[in-house]
Amino acid sequence: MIKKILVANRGEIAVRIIRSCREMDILTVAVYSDADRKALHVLYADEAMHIGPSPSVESYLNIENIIRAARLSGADAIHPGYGFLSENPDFSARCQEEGIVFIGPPPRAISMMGDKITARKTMMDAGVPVVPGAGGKITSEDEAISIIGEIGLPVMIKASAGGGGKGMRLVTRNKEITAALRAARSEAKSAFGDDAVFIEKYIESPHHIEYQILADNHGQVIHLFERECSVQRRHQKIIEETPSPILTPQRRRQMGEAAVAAARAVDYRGAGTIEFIVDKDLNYYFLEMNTRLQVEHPITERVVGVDLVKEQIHIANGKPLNFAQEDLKQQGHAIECRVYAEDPDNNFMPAPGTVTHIDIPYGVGVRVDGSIYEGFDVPLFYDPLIAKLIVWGKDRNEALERSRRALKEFKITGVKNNLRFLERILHAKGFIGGDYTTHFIEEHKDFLMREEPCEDHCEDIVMITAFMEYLRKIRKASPREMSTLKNNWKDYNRVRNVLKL
Amino acid sequence: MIKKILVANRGEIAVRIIRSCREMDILTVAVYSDADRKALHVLYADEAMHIGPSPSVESYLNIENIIRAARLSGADAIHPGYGFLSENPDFSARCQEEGIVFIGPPPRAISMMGDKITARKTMMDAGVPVVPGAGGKITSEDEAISIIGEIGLPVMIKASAGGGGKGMRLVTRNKEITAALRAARSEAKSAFGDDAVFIEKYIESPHHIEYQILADNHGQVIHLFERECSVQRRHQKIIEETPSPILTPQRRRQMGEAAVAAARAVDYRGAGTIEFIVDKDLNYYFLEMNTRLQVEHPITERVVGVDLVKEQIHIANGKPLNFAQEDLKQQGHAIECRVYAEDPDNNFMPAPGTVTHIDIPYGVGVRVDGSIYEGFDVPLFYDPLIAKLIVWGKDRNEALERSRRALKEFKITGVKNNLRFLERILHAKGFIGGDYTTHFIEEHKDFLMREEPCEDHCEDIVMITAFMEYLRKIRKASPREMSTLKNNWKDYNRVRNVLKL
Amino acid sequence: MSYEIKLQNRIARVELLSRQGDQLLVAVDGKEYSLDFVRIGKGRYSILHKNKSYNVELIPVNGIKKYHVNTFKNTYEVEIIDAESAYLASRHQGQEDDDEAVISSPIPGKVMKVYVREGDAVEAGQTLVVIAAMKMESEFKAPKDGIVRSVSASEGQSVDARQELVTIEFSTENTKS
Amino acid sequence: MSYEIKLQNRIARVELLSRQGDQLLVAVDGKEYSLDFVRIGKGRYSILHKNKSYNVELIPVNGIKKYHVNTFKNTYEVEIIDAESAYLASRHQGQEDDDEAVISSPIPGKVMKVYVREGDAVEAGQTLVVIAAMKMESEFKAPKDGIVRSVSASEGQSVDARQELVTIEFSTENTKS
Repeated sequence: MIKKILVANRGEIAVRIIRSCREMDILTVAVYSDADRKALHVLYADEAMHIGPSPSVESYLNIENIIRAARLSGADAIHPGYGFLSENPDFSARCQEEGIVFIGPPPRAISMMGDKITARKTMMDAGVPVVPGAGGKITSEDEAISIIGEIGLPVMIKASAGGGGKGMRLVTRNKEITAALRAARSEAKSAFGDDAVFIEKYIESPHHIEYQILADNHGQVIHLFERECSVQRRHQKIIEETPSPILTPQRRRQMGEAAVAAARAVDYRGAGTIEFIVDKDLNYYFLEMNTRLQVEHPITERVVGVDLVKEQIHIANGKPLNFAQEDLKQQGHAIECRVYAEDPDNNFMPAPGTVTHIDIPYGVGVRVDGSIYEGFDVPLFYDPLIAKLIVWGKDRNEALERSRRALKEFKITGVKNNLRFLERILHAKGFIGGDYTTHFIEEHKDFLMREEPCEDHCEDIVMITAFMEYLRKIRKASPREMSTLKNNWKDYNRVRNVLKL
Repeated sequence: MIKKILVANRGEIAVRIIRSCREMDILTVAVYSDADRKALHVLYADEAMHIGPSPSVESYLNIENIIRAARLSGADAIHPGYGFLSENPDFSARCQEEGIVFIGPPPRAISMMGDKITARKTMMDAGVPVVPGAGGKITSEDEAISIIGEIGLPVMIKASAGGGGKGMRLVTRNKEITAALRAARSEAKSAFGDDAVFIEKYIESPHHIEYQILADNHGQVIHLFERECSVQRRHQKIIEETPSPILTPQRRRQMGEAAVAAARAVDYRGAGTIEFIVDKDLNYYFLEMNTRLQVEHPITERVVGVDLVKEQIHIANGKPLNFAQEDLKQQGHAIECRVYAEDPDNNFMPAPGTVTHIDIPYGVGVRVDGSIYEGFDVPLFYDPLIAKLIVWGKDRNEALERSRRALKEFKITGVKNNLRFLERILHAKGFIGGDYTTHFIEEHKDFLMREEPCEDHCEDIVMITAFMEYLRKIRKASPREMSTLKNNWKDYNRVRNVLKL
Repeated sequence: MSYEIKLQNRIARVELLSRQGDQLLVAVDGKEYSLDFVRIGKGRYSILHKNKSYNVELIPVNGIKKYHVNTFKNTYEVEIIDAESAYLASRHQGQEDDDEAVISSPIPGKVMKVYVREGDAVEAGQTLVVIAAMKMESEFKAPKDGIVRSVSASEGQSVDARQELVTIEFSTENTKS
Repeated sequence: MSYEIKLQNRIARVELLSRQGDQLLVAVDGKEYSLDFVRIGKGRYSILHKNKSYNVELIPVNGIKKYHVNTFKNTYEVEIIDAESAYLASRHQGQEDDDEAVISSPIPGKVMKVYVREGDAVEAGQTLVVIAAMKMESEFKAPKDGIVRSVSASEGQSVDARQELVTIEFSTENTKS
C-alpha cells in the first residue's frame, strides 16, 4: 500500500492531488523549481524538495532530479499530474526500475498511444472508428498528393509526433497541397525533431468529445461518460461540460463502448481519456488518447460522483475497481471554466504578475481548484492556468446560470485574466444553444470581445470612490489640505442654506 | 412571477438566498440594522435598506419596518430565512394583506405547528406516531402527578409554547416531580409568557432525525429524505449528516411517509422539516415541525441534488413541483459542520470580534456558506453562526475523511471559534461509529476538549517564526540593534570556522 | 541576538546563530535548527525543515510582541519576552493568586437569573448568574469556594460587556493574607 | 475640493459638496449624488445610492493616483488627474502619435520564427515574429503599415521581457514631421 506520494507537478493539479492524498492519509512530497519556492503546492504538501532551476527542462522535466527527490524523501509512488512527464514512457519505465510506483499506465500503453500512427492502426484493428485518411507516415510529396486524391478534400495534414496544434495544416484547395505539406513538415521538424506527417479527412463543424476511462489491474475497464470540450482557442480548451449537449443516449453508449475497446486495445491501466472528433451527424472518430489525468477531470467527478485521483491511487495499489459500468450514472450537469493568467486585450498573451487580490466564489454547487493566493507571483515559466471553476446544476440550464453567478463573484486583481471573457462565453447564444463546434470562439469573436456596458451610475460611483480614496490618502499625507476642504464645506453649506431659505 | 425578493434576514442564510435569486435573475433587497451596515448580505444584494437599531426586536423582528422596506423597494416577495420572523404567523398574514408573497407556508400551518399541543393532537389524528404522554396543557400539579403515573417514569416536562430547551425538565424519580414541575412552569412563564406545560415519556438514547419536505400548491407533497442531527450541545445542533447512519431502508421509507402525512395534516405549502425523536430500537415519534428552511438544508441539497431555495421560490410562484417522490434518490453522503463565533475554552460563550484572517477550504466535494470576511466585525446582537462547511463524499467514510481535510484547511483568526472542536468530533470514535445519540457531546466531553499534541518540532518552528517576525519589526524600528546582530553573526561564524579547521 | 519566547505555558530561549539569504541556523534552548525560511506575505512564512513543509501565519495582538499563530495543524498564542515584558511579567507574578474574583460577562446581554445574594457561601462550580446573549443562555460559575461579597446584577436587567455582576471573596486555608 | 478623474477613456470632474458622517453629497460633472459611503477594509467600500448596493474595491497601481477598480460587474482602470498628472498628460500628448514602434515581448521566451528582414515593407496586422513563452506561441504583428528599420531577434534565441525584437517605422501620408 502506498504511504507517501511524490507529486511530480506544480500548480492547481499538484494541490488537487495532495488534497485527495490527505483524505486518504497518504503523505505527500512536493517538488519545486527556483521559481516555485512560494508556490501553493510547496506550502500545502507535507514535504517539499527543490529539483532545479526555473525552466521546466531543468526541473519538472528533469527525470534524474525527480527520481533523486523521490528516493531521498522515501516516497513509494510518484503521481505525474498532467503535462510535464505524465506521458513520458521513459519516466514511467524509470520509476519501474527504481521500484517506485508510477501512478499512471505502463510504458507500453503510453508509447502506443503517444505515436499517432501506431495509435491509429491499433484503433482500426480494435474496431474503433478513425478519421478516414492515410494509415502510415508520409515522407514523400507524391505519396501525399495521391493519398489526398483518394480521401478527397478537405484534408488535414498533421505531424505524426505532434500535439497542441503544431505541425497542422488544413488543405481545402488542390493548389495549396504542396505548400501546406512543406510547412507542416518543417514545423513538425522544428517542434518535435521528426518531419513525418499523416493525412486525414478534415471534419467540418467538428465537436471535440472525450471519454474518461478507468482500468484496473484485474481486467476491468469502464468509462465514466463523456466531456464536451469544443470551446477551444488555438486548440486550447477553455470551457468543458458534461453531459455533452449534443449526444443521444444511444450514441453516448456506443461511444462509451468504443472508448473501453480503445483502452483495452493497449492493455491500459489507470485513468485515461479517449478523445473523439464528432461531426454534425454524430459520426465519431478516434482522435487520440491522453494517457493521464485531464485538466477537466473535475466535471466528471462531480456528475459521476467519483474522486478520480483516489481511483488512480487505488488502481496503483492493485485494488480492483469497486464499481461496475452499470453502477455509474450521470447526475445533473457540470461545467468547468479555466481561468488563465492572460491578457484578453492583447491577443490572450500569457500575463504573469503578482496577485494583489482574490475574491473566490462560494455556495451551492460551486467548486474551485486553484493555485494562487494574495501576494503570489504567477511565474512566467509555466502554463498560465491559475484556477478552475467547476459548477454543478441539476440540469444544463441551472449549471449555466450558476456558472454565471459564480464568475461574477470571481475577481482576481494584479494579474490579467480571462474571467470576464469566460462570462461572455456563457452569455453567447451559440454556447447557450449547446450545439457549438470547435470553431465557436473564432465565429463569435466580436460578441465575446465586446465590453459589457455599465448600467446605471456605476461609472460615476467608481469615479467617486477613487476620488474619496485619493482624498483619504492625501489628507493623511498633508493635513493642511484638509483645512482647505473644511472651508469649502462651510462655504458650500452656507450656499445651500441660503438657497433653502 | 416574482421579480424582486426582500430577504428579511441576515448572516449566511441571507447571502445563501441571494445567491439562488441571482441564479434565477431575481433582484434582491437586503435589510440591515445599525450593527449590520457592513454585513456581507448588504454588500452582496442588489439593494439594501436600513430597518432599525441593532437589537433584533427593533429591526429584524420589526414587522412594520420590514413591510415598509418591501413597499419602498418595490419587492413583490419576502423570504424570511430561518429564525427571526420565519415562523411568525402574524408576519405571514401581514404579507398576504399587503399583497406581498411570503415565501413560506400560510399562517394557519405556522400556527398549528407552532403550538406543541395542537401539533401533537393533529399528528395523532393523522396517524403519525407521537411520544407517549399527555394530550393537553397541564395547569395543575395533581393532574401532572396522575399523568406521570400513567406514562411511567422517566418523563420530560416541556413548556407548551417552548423551544430551544427552555422550560424543559427531566424527571427520573418520584420525589423530583413537584420541584421539576414548578421550575419548568416558571421558566416557561418567563421565557414565553405562558406557563402551560405538557408531559411526555422520556426517550433514552434518543436520536434526532428530521425529514425535509416540499409541498406545492397543487396537492403534491414529497420528502427529500432525512437528516441526522443528534450532535447537539445545549439543544443546539453542531454537526448534521445525511443519510442517517442508523436508519434501515424500510424505516427510512416509513418515516418519509409519516413526514408527508404530517405535512398534509396541516395543509402545508413550501419547504418544511418534520423532526422525529428515534430510540435505540428505531421507534420514531413526531417531535415538532419547523415551518421554514433549516440551517442544515445544504446537506439535503447536496445528496438529493435540489436547490431548496429555488424550489421555495418556484412553489411561491404557484408552479407545481417538477419531480415526484420516486424521482428522488440519496446520492452519496454529506456532512455539515457549523462554525460558531464562540470560545470553546470558556464554556462555548459567544465570542464576537473582528475577523483578521480567514483561510477557506476548497477543492473536490467542499461547499462553504458563510457571512464573514477579513475586517468584518461579528456583531454581538445575533446568532453566533458565522459559516457552514458542507462536505460530500461517495460514502460516509469519504465524507468524513474529506470533512477532516477541509476543517484542517479552515482557519479563522481574530474571532474565537469552534473549528478545532469540530475536528475533534470528527475524530471521536463515537461519531465515527455512527450510532451516536443526542448525549454524544456530553458523554465525550473529555475527548472532545483535549488538546491535540504537537508533533515533531512544530512548537519550536512556531517560536522561531515569531522570533524572526519580531526581529524583522524591531530592525525596522531601530537600525542600531541590527548592527549588534551582525557582530554576533561574525563572532558565531568565526567560532564555526575555527571548529571546522 | 536572542529572546525568550513564550508559547502557551512553555518558555524557551531562541537564538539566531547565522543567516545566509533564506537559510537560517537557529537554536531553541540550545537545540539547533537549519531552516529554509521564506516570507510569503504579511506575517506569513513558509519554512522547510529537513524537507518538511511548515506554514506559519502570525497575527499580531496589540503591538509586535504577541501573536496568534496558525500552523496547518494547530493554533497558538505566542509572546516575545524581552527586557520590558520580563519586567512586567515579574511584577505581575505576585498578583496571580488574587483573593477575590469579579464575575462579568464578556459580551452585553440580559440577566436571566441571579442565584446568589450577598453573604452567601458558594462552592467552586456553583452557578451564580445566567446571562442571555447572542441567542444563548450562559451560566457564570464561581471559580473557587468563597463568599459572595456583592451582587450588582438583577434579573431582567441589561448589562454591558465586562460590567460587574457578582464579586466573590475566596476562602483560603490560611484565611486572608 | 475637486479633481478630474479619468475612467477608461472618459474624464469627469468630481467634487465633494458635503459630508455628514457616512452621508456624502458629491457631484460628477455637475450631476449630484447623495450616497451612504462606508469603508469596509483597505481600499474596499460599500456604497448605497438610492438603496442600490455597490461594492467597489480599489487596488493602487504605483502610488496613490492610479487604481485597478473592481465592482460586482466590471473592472476598470481609474486615474486621478491633479495638477501634476495634468502636466504630465499634456507633455505626453504631443508624443502620442509616435512615428515608429518597437516590438517587444512582455514576457521572456524563445524566438520561434522571424518573418521579416530589415527594409521590408509591412502591412498593419502582418505577423513579424513568433515567440514561445508559458507553453504558448504568440504572434507579434505590425500595429500599422510601415518599413522594418531593424530586426534584433533571431530564431532560436531566448529573449528577456521587453527586449527589442523588431522596430517598425510607420508610413504616413505627409511623410515625416
